[in-house]
Amino acid sequence: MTETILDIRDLAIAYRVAQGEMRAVDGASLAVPAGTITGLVGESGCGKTTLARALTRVMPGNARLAGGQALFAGRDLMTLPEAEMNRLRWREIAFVPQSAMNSLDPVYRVGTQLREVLVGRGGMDRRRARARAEELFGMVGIEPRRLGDYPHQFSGGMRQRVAIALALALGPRLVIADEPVTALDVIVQRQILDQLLELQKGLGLSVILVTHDISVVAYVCDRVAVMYAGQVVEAGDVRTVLTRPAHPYTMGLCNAFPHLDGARGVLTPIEGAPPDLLAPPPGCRFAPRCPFAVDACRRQAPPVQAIGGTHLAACHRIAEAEALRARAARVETWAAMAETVA
Amino acid sequence: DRIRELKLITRPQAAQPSEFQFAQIIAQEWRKLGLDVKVEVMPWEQMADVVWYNRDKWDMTAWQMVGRPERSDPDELLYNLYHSSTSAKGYNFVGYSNPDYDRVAEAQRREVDQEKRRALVFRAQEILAADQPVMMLVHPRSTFAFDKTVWDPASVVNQGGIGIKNFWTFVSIRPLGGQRDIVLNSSDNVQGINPLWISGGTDSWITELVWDRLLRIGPDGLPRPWAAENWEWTSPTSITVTLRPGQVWHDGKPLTAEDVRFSFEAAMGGEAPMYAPFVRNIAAIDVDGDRITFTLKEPSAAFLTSTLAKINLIPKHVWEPVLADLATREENAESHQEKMPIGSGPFRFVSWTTNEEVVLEANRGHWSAPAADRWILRIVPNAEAALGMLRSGQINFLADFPGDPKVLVDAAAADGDLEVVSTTDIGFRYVAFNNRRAPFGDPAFRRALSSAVSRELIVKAAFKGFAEPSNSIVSPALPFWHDPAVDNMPTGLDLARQILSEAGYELVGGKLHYPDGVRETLAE
Amino acid sequence: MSGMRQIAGRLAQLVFVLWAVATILFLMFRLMPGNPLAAYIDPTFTEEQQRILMARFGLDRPLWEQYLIYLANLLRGDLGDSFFYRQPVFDRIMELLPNTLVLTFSSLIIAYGFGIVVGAWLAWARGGLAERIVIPVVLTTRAMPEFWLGMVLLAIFSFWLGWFPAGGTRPPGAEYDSLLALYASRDFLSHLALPVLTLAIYSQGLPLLLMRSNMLEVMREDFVTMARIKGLPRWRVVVLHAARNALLPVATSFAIAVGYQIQGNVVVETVFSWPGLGRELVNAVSASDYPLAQGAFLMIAAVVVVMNLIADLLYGILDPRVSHA
Amino acid sequence: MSGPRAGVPLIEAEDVAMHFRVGSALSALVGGRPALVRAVDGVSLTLMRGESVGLLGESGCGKTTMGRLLLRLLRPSAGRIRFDGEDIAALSGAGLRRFRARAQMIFQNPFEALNPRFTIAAALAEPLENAGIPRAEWAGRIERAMELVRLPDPGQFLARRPHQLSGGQLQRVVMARALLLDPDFVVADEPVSMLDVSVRAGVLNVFREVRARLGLTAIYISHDLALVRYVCERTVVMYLGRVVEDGPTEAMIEDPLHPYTRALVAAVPTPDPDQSHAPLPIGRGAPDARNPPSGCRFRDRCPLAHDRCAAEAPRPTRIGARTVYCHLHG
Amino acid sequence: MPEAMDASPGAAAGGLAGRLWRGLRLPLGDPLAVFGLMIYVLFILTAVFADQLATHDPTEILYTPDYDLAADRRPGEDGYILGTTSLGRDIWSQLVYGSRSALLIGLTAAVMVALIGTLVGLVAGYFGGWVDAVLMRLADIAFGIPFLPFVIVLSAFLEPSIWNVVLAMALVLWRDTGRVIRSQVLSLRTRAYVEAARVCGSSDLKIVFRHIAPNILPLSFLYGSIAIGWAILTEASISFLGFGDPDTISWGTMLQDAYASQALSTRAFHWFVPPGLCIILVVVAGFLVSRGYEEILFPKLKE
Ligand SMILES: Nc1ncnc2c1ncn2[C@@H]1O[C@H](COP(=O)(O)OP(=O)(O)OP(=O)(O)O)[C@@H](O)[C@H]1O
Ligand SMILES: Nc1ncnc2c1ncn2[C@@H]1O[C@H](COP(=O)(O)OP(=O)(O)OP(=O)(O)O)[C@@H](O)[C@H]1O
Ligand SMILES: [Mg+2]
Ligand SMILES: [Mg+2]
Repeated sequence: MTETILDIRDLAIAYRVAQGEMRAVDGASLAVPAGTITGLVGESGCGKTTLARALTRVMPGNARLAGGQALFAGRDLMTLPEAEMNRLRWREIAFVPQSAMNSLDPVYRVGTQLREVLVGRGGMDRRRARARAEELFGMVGIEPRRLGDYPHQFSGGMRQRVAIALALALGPRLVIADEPVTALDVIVQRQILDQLLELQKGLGLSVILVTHDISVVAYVCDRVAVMYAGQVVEAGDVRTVLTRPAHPYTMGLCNAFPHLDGARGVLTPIEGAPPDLLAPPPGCRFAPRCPFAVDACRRQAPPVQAIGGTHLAACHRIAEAEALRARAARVETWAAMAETVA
Repeated sequence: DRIRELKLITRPQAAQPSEFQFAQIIAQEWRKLGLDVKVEVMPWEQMADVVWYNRDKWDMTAWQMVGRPERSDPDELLYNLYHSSTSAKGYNFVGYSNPDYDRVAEAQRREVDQEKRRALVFRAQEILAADQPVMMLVHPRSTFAFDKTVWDPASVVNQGGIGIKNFWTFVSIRPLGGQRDIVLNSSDNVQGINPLWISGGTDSWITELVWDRLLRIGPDGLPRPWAAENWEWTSPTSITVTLRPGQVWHDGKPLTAEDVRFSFEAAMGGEAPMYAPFVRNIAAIDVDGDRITFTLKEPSAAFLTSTLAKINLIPKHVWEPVLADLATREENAESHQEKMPIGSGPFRFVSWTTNEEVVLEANRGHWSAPAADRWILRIVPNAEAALGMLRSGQINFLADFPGDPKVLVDAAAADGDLEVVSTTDIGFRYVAFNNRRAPFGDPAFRRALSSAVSRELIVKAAFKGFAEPSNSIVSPALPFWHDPAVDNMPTGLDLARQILSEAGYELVGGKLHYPDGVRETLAE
Repeated sequence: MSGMRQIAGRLAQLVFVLWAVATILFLMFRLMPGNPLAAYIDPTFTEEQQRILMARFGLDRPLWEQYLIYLANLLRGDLGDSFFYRQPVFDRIMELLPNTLVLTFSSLIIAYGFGIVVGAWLAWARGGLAERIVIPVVLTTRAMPEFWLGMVLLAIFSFWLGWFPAGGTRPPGAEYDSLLALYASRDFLSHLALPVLTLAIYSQGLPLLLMRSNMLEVMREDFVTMARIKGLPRWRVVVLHAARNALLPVATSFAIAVGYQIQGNVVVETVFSWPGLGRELVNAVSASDYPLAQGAFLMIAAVVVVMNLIADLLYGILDPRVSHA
Repeated sequence: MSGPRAGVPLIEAEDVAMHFRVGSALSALVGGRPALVRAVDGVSLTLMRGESVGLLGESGCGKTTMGRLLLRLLRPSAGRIRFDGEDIAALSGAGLRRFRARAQMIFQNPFEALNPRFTIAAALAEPLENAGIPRAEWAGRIERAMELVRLPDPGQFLARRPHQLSGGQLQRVVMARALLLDPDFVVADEPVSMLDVSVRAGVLNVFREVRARLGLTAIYISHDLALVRYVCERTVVMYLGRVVEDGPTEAMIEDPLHPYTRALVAAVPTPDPDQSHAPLPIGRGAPDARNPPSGCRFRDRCPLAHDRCAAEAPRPTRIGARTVYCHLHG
Repeated sequence: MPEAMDASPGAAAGGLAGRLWRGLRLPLGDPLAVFGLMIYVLFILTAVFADQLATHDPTEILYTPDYDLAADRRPGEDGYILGTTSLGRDIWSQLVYGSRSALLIGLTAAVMVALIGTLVGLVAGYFGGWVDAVLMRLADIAFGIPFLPFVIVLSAFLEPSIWNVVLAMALVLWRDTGRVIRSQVLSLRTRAYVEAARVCGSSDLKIVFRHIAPNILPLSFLYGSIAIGWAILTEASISFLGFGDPDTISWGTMLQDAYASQALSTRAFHWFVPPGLCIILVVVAGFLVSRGYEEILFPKLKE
């Protein structure tokens, strides 16, 4: 297939907290093919942001690399000297944060913030920077005259577009977008996603899109990786993963989403809560909530296995996926867990 | 009847540390006689309001008379303070009334013969000593210092009863080196620089230097010729002075006898109320060339001191239009601050910066021109800073020291460059009894209270030894007028108790009671 | 447009507050027992002379009439005549106000310059030894009575070392063409040094602590993280993004601090014989010079109120979120 | 509690408006008109007993405000709201207390809906205490309510404080608290938007179940059409403080009448990789509640707007069981 | 279940004293704040046992039988622990009794400022409307009043007394507390759980006291502990300027006395350093405690 622009191998990131060390990301592996949008989904607290931020190596003070690699065009981002890493930042790897309001400095005009990057990081002179800024605004569909406005003068959707423009400023190869549409209304969300798609196709970008919404993944992504409790439990191309999930967690997740059309069937919750990362359960981390867990699951962590092509999953019962999917579609399967996990 | 709680008023420690201190001591001692004494602290303004305007509302107050050159003549104090005519509104706020005393006080003021007058003044002091209308405490010693590496100590004049901070010093003080400016301090702000307004004490230092007077009180306490070359009593009610020739105002215009007449008439007119009492006795002023004749309404022994040496000579060409204008308005001359005050004195006005300094410069054209170049008064609100500035050379003449004199003396001893001079003052400190009000109407009671407290303790404890115990309002600094017979009043608690019991007062249950049959009545 | 309206609203509020303060003052001074002029009436005055003096200061009229006259005069900038100086209060105050303002502003500028830099640095070096030393020291400086600090500095630098003069604004007898010439002179600076140092030591704590905690807060903001992710140089992140944002409330607090400082000057002006408004207020109150005390108080209050207003406006100007709403 | 009687209105809101004044009163005094936010601007709404209605619209369109108005947490600037025939603005004293017992709310953020300083037991006791229920009955009632919301073994939660519970559990406690007094009417303001996807379904299921079992009249506020569809038969769509469409949910999804509803339906993403990527039938731009456009509020974003839309506000048009506010259907 | 029920509404009732104590939420987690509290305890003990600790009547003028004032004694001389003043009073005893005034002024001022400010803030913030408008206009006025000058003017009218400082603080300084608490109440009022309490029928009074007040109490204490320092500093300044009460021994009057008696020139450190240190210690203690409260209130500062 296409070349892999980013290859994350067994990455582990730990936070120092009062009670000890917490591995928010614990042995996550993920390959991002160039020129695609890869979705990273998972519920709150499973380590999506931690993983995404780790790729920029700008992490909270109490975070620490606890192992693994992230090969970007062959070079390990985790061991790159800081000066070299800094050269990569934004020119090669850009970032679109979740809340554009807070990620734009409120006291500078957006034009100034664009220029800061274009001049300071891109080495352009002011005239070229100006032209490029206007071009970027055009690309994301904002009138160039609004370069003179302050962030708070934009609506939420427009701010998100500004953030995208900022990310594209230096023509990076990889854009990491951490929940770029979560806080937005559906209509605006859709508009932004359309924009993102268009730009990605046009520029041939590689994008990692972090989200907790499978619908968003379904709408824009080529590939998807599902995270649970700090690990990637399933990855593959979107169609395969969403229609034929191999990991019970992915199955549950798909069942928990209401559809707009089709039968108004009953939604199925995954009972229980993700494990405490300070003391994760032995074996498969999903086992306590999994209706299909067997003894092996509780004893031993399942390895990541290929199912076919690029479809990977980490489950002991991967061979029975077909059968499990059928059982997972029934509400009773999951409801039975309610008693166990409470 | 038991004697009620008596209140003793004093000013705050911050303003008057020694007064506050002696009030505390006195109260502490009187309590040992079986009296309830409460010390009440109030700022000067409030105290003045109570004492002057509510004359039957208070019991006792600590009080102070300051020494001014014109108080070198005993008349003002003897007459104004205790003559019964000034009891209702005037200075006799204690309400002392004794016909014998009134007669003596009146006689001395008319007696032009020095020796006879002296006998009368002595008599007055003896009556007061016996009656004790107030409890005299001390004549403090005013203490000043200067930098003897800057000024020739021999050129510093020590004026009797006033100290070295005086007119004569400022005129004659001689620089030793390049520093030729007199830089002195005051803790009070300058209120105004105005020859027709008796404002703050500090202000008078300035007016004395800028405006000349016909006579001035000399270092010996006696009047001597100044702008007038001489004087002559042509009758008990008529005196003629001759103006010194060649005097000019600071603006260059000549000083004439007309100016002199104008100056006195300005004080007699309504626009300078504070000077009015000093010229009240003048019936007429006649000018004849350089000679000016004052006709008095009645003979006055103190006329030279309290009038001729008091009234500032002001230029008619400056003040005539001003006074004419003021006559039409509510304001009087006190509100008129000249931008550039014009006098004829040995110093000329240069500048005044509010709350900071007043600068005068030597009037080289004056017939008695000063040796120094400038006279610069710095406002330094506290003693600590003043002393520090003196030691570090930021001032060279300590003209006002509200602090502890002992500290000053010690500092001078340690420093070596400073000379401290202390002089017994004309002014004095006392505790006034309200003679109108029981139990102070009884001279025996007053005598007892007065003799209860050792003056030595007061001198040591409140004045650090920088005061002279006193039983006379006429200062020992005026040896001619001071009656030594009243000195050395015996004191002691036993003596006080004896006086009280002789007068019939009794101790019941540790508390002092009135003599039998005497009831306490207060006209509230 | 709405900005103008807001300013108009704040101005109305300012006038209201000043009116209220003036009224409170008036009532306090007039309802006090005793003759307000007692300290200035010599007992030798005749009834007539006393009456004239009362009339001279308008004290012979009924209270409400005095109040109306007082308000009318205030509107014309007439604060009445001082009992003590027998001169218009306004002139006195105008003579002293510049000295007080110079003292206030220079000390605050130093305090803020120092406090902002050190506060930012402390936030930067968070958790280190510096923090454990500097913060208690800063708290202590704020806990010192200003006059006590002034006294100690005076004793050390003026009396003992003789480096600086002990009081006033100028050497004895020095003359200057104008106030500006005085303020520009070296002499003035040497006189200014100690009082300014005292006030600055006392005032630096506020901006320092404020800057530090704001910085800590801002450094946690997403846009600072983003600036780092953008690969911007470290100094740019700290100075242009973190510090620039943290500065907003500190800058606003400057105006408010001017208001606070000017009240506190009362003490320092007394220690350093500084001819300013605060000391004059103390003098006036001690001397029962009500018109002057009232005028000085009102003037200080006016500075306070105006500074509060400026703080508001400043916030609007400095923070685009408000100014470009 | 009386059983649900279909066809009898429980809530009737007539032309209700809520205008918030922003900016200070003083500047208004000086500068004339204060800025007004027309959060709700003339909404009429009738709910039959036992009916559950979804209130749908984008952020800031006035959904929450409407909900709070119906519960008398706000007093409307205009219009009238009747609950069971009684004007709720007139309620006070005992009447108000009765109303408070009958009309309840489920909050958006369960982490904030409970006082962090109270134990769960104390939080649950509060409505009982206010309603004057005898203490002896408390435990029983609490247990029943906890069962309703499927919190098995309630005993283990009661002594805990909110931060010791998960979001899903908390939201159920909040529901239990709303159900303690057997209310007739419940407003649920985006009760799952703060919850994780995996637990959302559980809460929604409980909500559906309880509603059906108790015959509750309910308003479900959301901006997610898929969720509304899951719990409500009828949906009211709001735009900038006004209703634009009102009718059965399924019909609305099948065939949205109002251009805004059409865009809304098209924009909802589904977990289906083959969904349409067709451009949205709506212009860009953001609604501003301070300066809404004249006439139809949606006209500046509407691809079909014509002159009349700017001139007059559309009147409600009934089409079968549905009502639409649009000139295209006028 | 029953014991859980006991823990429930009981937590809301539980006796006023207990509730206040819990409301105090002493910042015991922060070592510096604990240090501050220890300083408080030390000074409180000193004030309580002043009679036992003092060796003399602090205002008595001490002199020998031959009328020599026992003045300017150095520490230890003639048995005077810290020496005597130049007016012959025992410094140690003054220092000990000074803690009483400090405590009195500090605590009453703190209570005044915290109490008035809290009430104003609660009422204005919760009820809003014209009550809020009136109270906030009053606060505006109070913000326009320069504090120290106000105390000076006030002391000039009333008899010099340490209570003037307290009175002035009560009249003026509630403004900061009031405003901050009001804005806090405004934000608390819109908290979902307050709204929830309303929905379930709680009365305004109940909401204010049960849900809002407990959350702002630490804020009141924060301002209260700052006010302690303010009051003591203000009293010292006022005394220094000569408007203090000479009959009440306070550290401020001691400093004033020392200054007026040129303790600086005579290098009588034993006289002017101890009261200064005491002031600094108590005020710093207030700061430390208030910072402790700050960390309770805004725990994000810690991290
Ligand atoms: N600075 C930090 N210190 C300690 N723990 C942290 C820190 N940042 C995040 N965590 C914890 O690490 C875990 C993973 O957090 P992360 O933000 O990566 O999750 P996420 O998947 O992005 O969640 P969400 O969907 O809520 O954004 C969580 O349990 C979180 O509480
Ligand atoms: N108390 C208030 N004061 C001023 N404006 C308010 C107030 N409450 C709400 N608003 C404004 O009213 C409008 C409608 O708000 P509301 O909370 O009802 O919207 P919503 O539809 O619930 O939005 P969301 O989906 O974001 O919750 C918004 O513009 C909001 O800013
Ligand atoms: Mg995240
Ligand atoms: Mg809402």
